Amino acid sequence: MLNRLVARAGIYGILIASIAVLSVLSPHFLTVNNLTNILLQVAITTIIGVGMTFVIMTGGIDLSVGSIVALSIVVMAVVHKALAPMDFGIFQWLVVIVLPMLLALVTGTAAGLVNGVMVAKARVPAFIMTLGMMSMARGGAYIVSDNQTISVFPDGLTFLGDGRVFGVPMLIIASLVIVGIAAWVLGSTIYGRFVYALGGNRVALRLSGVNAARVEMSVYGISGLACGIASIALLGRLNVAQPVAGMGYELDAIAAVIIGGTSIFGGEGKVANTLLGALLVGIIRNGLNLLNVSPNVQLVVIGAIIVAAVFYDKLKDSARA
Amino acid sequence: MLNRLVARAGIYGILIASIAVLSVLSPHFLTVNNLTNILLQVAITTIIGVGMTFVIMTGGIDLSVGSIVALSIVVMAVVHKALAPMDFGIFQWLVVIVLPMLLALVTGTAAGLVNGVMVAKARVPAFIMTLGMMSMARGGAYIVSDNQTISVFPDGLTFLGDGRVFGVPMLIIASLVIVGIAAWVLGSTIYGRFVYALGGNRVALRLSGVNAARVEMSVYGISGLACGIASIALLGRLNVAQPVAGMGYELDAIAAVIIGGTSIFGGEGKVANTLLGALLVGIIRNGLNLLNVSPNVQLVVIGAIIVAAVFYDKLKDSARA
Amino acid sequence: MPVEPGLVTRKLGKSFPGVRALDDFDFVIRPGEVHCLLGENGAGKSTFINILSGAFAEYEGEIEIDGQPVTITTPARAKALKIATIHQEQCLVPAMTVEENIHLGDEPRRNGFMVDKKAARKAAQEVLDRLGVKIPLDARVRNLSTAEAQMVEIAKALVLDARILILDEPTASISDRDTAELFRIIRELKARGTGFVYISHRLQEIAEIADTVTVMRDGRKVGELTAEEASADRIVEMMVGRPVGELSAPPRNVETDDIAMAVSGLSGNGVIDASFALKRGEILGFAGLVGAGRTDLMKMVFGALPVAAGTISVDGKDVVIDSPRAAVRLGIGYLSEDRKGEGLVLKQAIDWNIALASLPALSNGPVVDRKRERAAAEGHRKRLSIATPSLSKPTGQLSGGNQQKVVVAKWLETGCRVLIFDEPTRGIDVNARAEIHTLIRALADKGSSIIVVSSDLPELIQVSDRILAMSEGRITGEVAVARNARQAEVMELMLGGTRA
Amino acid sequence: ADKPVIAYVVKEINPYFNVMLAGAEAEAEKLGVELKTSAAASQTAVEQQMGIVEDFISQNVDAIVLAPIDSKALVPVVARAQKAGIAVVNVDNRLDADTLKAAGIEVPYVGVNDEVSAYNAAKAIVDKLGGKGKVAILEGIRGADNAQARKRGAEKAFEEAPGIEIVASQTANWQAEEALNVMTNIIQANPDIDGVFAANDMMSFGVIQAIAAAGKEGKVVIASIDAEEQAKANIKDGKALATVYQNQDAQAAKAVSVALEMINGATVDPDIQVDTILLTAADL
Ligand SMILES: Nc1ncnc2c1ncn2[C@@H]1O[C@H](COP(=O)(O)OP(=O)(O)OP(=O)(O)O)[C@@H](O)[C@H]1O
Ligand SMILES: Nc1ncnc2c1ncn2[C@@H]1O[C@H](COP(=O)(O)OP(=O)(O)OP(=O)(O)O)[C@@H](O)[C@H]1O
Ligand SMILES: [Mg+2]
Ligand SMILES: [Mg+2]
Repeated sequence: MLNRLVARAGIYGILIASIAVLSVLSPHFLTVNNLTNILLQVAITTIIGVGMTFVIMTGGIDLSVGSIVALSIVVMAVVHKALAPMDFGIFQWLVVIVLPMLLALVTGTAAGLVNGVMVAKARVPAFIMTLGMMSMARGGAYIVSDNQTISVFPDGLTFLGDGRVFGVPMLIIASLVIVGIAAWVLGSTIYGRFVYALGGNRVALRLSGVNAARVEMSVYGISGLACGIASIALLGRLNVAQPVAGMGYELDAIAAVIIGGTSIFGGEGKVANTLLGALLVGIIRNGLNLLNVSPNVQLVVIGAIIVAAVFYDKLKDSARA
Repeated sequence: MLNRLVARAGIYGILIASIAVLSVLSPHFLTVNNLTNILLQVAITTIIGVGMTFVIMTGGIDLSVGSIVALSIVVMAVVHKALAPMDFGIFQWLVVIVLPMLLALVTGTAAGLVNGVMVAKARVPAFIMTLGMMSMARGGAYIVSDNQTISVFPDGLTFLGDGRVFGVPMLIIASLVIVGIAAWVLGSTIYGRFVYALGGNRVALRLSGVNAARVEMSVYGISGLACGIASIALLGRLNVAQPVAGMGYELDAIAAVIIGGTSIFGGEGKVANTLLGALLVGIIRNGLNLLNVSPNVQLVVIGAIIVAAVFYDKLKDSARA
Repeated sequence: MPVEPGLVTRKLGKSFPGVRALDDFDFVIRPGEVHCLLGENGAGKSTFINILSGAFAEYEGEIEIDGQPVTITTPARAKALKIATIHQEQCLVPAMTVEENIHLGDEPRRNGFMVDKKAARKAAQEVLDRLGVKIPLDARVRNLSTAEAQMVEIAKALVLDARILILDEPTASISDRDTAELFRIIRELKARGTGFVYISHRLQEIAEIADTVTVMRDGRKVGELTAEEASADRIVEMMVGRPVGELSAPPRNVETDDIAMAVSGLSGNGVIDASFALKRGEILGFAGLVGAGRTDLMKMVFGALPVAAGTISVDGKDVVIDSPRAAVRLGIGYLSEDRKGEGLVLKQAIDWNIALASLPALSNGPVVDRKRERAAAEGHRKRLSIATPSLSKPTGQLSGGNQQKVVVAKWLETGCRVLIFDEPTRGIDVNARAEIHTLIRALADKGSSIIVVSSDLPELIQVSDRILAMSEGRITGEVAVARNARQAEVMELMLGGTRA
Repeated sequence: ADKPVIAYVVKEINPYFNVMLAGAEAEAEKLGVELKTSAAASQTAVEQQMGIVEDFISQNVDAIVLAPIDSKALVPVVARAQKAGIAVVNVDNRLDADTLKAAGIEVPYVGVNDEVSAYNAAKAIVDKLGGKGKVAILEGIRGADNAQARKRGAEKAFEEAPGIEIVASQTANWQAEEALNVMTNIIQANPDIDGVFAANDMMSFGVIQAIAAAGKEGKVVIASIDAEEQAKANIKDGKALATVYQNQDAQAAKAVSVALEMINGATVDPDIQVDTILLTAADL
């Protein structure tokens, strides 16, 4: 009965359900403060998940996101630390704050495009290319940072991750805006249609006179850009830059995308649901912490809930049919 | 020129090439002793890779292998430690040595079949189901072992991982035999045909009057069984059983499969090449250690070589065409 | 010398490993003319049009348009030259909607990079109306029947309003009524000066629509005829390379009441209360328009689609068929109308595919017997004249018609006692088609019972002993004594009229 | 009256932190406070650990004892906790002084000095080898604070002895199996290796297997850190030379009692060092 209801509602239903249950179980759960925390905790996964959605939509995958975040964050930090002591007069702010951020974005996008070129042009399977990049970018991060944790940054650099606008954390706003933009691109632009078509039937797209390779290349660039943004956010949130940053992000992001209902084989999906996917995992983790469930049991419960969630989401489809 | 040559030879060529290079760079590389070490170091990845090949062949994926290894190994260890003190007379050996091993196999296979049922019957995407199992089995391993490292086991239990037959490490023999059997099953049996067909065109298989769901289920069972075997080997190799065992195995195994040329989308591939894929990575790692290359640089080099290898392997196809 | 208007190709050539698919090929597409291209399966027709549509990056020879030399190495280039193509293998994105598919590649734009959804819907609806098909714009293509998808394919080509329109077997899987609509539009466009390349294996269509006919064999041009000269026999002779006798076989009469399979009150998937009995050794034809429900009915009988109500009995015993496996075990086989999506594993070899449904019979215990497999496949290759250098070639590299032959072979190999053929000769050349008809009859004579679903009425009338017509999910009536059944009679039933 | 609530957050669940949590629970029992424990999924999940602390802040527990995965990254959230009026005690991995200063907060620290522990373990090797020989270092996850501290300590001890040569320094990411493979390869390149410092016990298990497999039992001196039961057993059996007992249960007990004092408004010693104990066969 409840099943059927949840089933029809799909991922939304499961979100509501778990929120309801947790509110009952823990008095601390349904507080503005706590909900803000959750949104903060999932923001970075969401941002990376958005880029990942583009990639998976085309039938690809990007395992290198975590390492690219690490590479971007240390590049940004090292450059900042190198420039900060110098004096650039009125350009000070521009050179010391804006430039490093731009470099983070450039680094991320560049690494992503390398993935893209190798996958789209050299036809290296996405899994291998991004696995290789995962290793290379991580090594790069260690080398650039000389294995050191770099820390304490001025407000300008940390604003995205740590700042607030009218009391609302900037990071939450940013992640929602990014989801919005992505949804618009995929839903309303011609490029968006090409992304869907690429995943749905590459040959058809090509024979329709579209440069499929270029589209494929671009989605990895987008994923890399998302990593660049995420690295800026992470630097703000932690106020440190570490070469070990972002380990395991790939699984979190991919999970968010697929829990959100995007097919791993490409061609279908909604970027907005990626946000829900990330939220679901975040809410469960948060709830289990509030309930002080033993870490061991937490692992079991989280695993079970992720599976159950996707299972119910499938029920919905059959319920519709 | 060399490119073209390597290209035609594909993965084999790359193996030969890297062996040649490393033999020149390090006097220690091309010694029976060292080559034995390499085979030992890749044996477990190979065994798991064989199971993974079945899964990927059907277009699926199994992220839970590492955790299943951990669960199996601690189950085996805990049961052994519990029974060892007791006296079972002439059955002592059977109960204290054989039973725990069987339980490891049963645990692995059971966990795999759970994956299989949920993927094949409940239609939960393989990525999510096995991601969930990755978390659940890991939690289970912590719980069963109470987070403790369990250690020192009798020769009987460690034979597979540590024993030798006529001077040849048992584990090497075992891994090669397993590859052989798998190659025969996939290459010559009806079941093998069904596995390929499932990955190639599920509907066509179903409309040919085959119970596709059962085939799909079985491959995850096989992957789980492989993990069970791997756990026995690992226990022998380390002579300790830890709940943290097997972390990251999934990437190693999948990489071996895909470097071996199996398509991540299923339907084509050769299990023998999975061995080569595992070997390639193992050889590079070993070589870089011998040369005492800085771990940071190692990451970059390994990543680059994996990509290059697969890229050249692709060239071969086009070279043929 | 005066430049020829339209598109001219000179010494066009293309090779694939082991095959010279196209060789020294000259062809002319004149404005306002329908130029039919005929040839046996594997003759090189699709290869030729693939070159014109930019599907190949490399080819030999020259192409001229209005005297200007051009090179067409990408689909985009072809489009720029206003050449539109309907490919033989459906080129739609299953997960996307009808509207999205129709516009894929040149969506109506709004301020640069956005899709003008209003305009897109309007344009798509217009073209569908022009074709007189009722398919919801938001329906996902994967939920359409093969025939409906084919109509979308046609619509997709029409929106481009190209100056040269290439149709590779557009009618292979659509009903006569849709074909009529298509021809009406072709004539319309002809009048406006569009030039056509038209490929089909249905000779009666040629007579109807062709202005010029070019016949090819083994990648080479055999000859060019005017519509007048192009009599069926002449064409077939040129295609095959030798005179071919009368194709239609003598009527057969099934003098038995021995029922092989009986279906009663079957409902579900849009099929309503379908009942029919299939006699042993009978060939039962099913006629119907697009979406009449024939495929869905057959899929239910075969256990591939869930059944809402109704019973099935085989050899008089009631049976439960809840999966294709159950059906095959009862000796029922079903050849899908969608060879690519439901019939073949394209990456795998030809013999591999032929054996897929009969492996237990071709194996010793669990081990497949390669020799027997080979032998079996070799037999079918000869009988169905499957054109390929080797049986170990990936099936995906075969020409469309030869792929279809492989699926047919696969089901012949099973030796099922009840065989359901859904559009069995889709895309198969006249000669092979006759061959398959003969095979079907031979099977029936040996006591197998056969159902043939076809949207090609003459074919049905030729091959069946009895024809059932379906309309909107219901069986609307039956026409006995196949050979002298009048087309009009069946048509009437297909359109929904019932008769006692 | 409801007991004060203390949250105890460690890096990850493993034998080492298990002992620590046990110590914490025992002390909590004794002092009659409610203890809530939690851990991140892995030694690199900085963000997740931040989330855990944030979650405890929203539960407004009375005090948080934190073993930070990263010495700098956790400072902001600690500051947030203090702003929320929660007493915070830093245990195990010391929060970075400059970062704390920059954040304008002070946090009492209870713990041990990893660099010293590593120095002592490595020193034991040097002494055993009589100040000359070839040694290797197996590092933890690169970039992790304690991994670097332990590496520094070991290098210090080795470099002090002119006769000692570090022939290889590789990472096995704290893992036993990786240690087995890496060590096997190192022995391959340096058959005459005399000593190995493994940054944690778990890696020493792999090292021991590698040495056994190379048929060099007893020919190579091994020292590590953490004093896991199995490590002690290995020392007893002469498979290893020494390990360092980080006294983590004592650290935990101390941290909990300090937390309670803070809750009760007492001022506490900002830097409480707990001694580590080098364990050799003699001590067991
Ligand atoms: N991609 C390919 N790779 C290899 N061989 C191919 C490929 N495409 C076509 N061929 C071969 O080229 C020849 C001509 O194929 P083509 O598809 O042009 O025939 P066709 O005239 O269209 O036949 P049909 O009437 O069955 O569609 C056939 O022998 C086919 O096997
Ligand atoms: N896979 C499917 N999912 C949803 N609806 C379908 C599917 N296949 C067919 N239909 C719908 O069911 C109705 C019957 O389709 P069916 O294919 O049985 O018709 P048909 O008589 O075989 O005609 P044709 O096969 O020539 O299209 C059609 O309206 C079609 O749109
Ligand atoms: Mg063709
Ligand atoms: Mg049909």
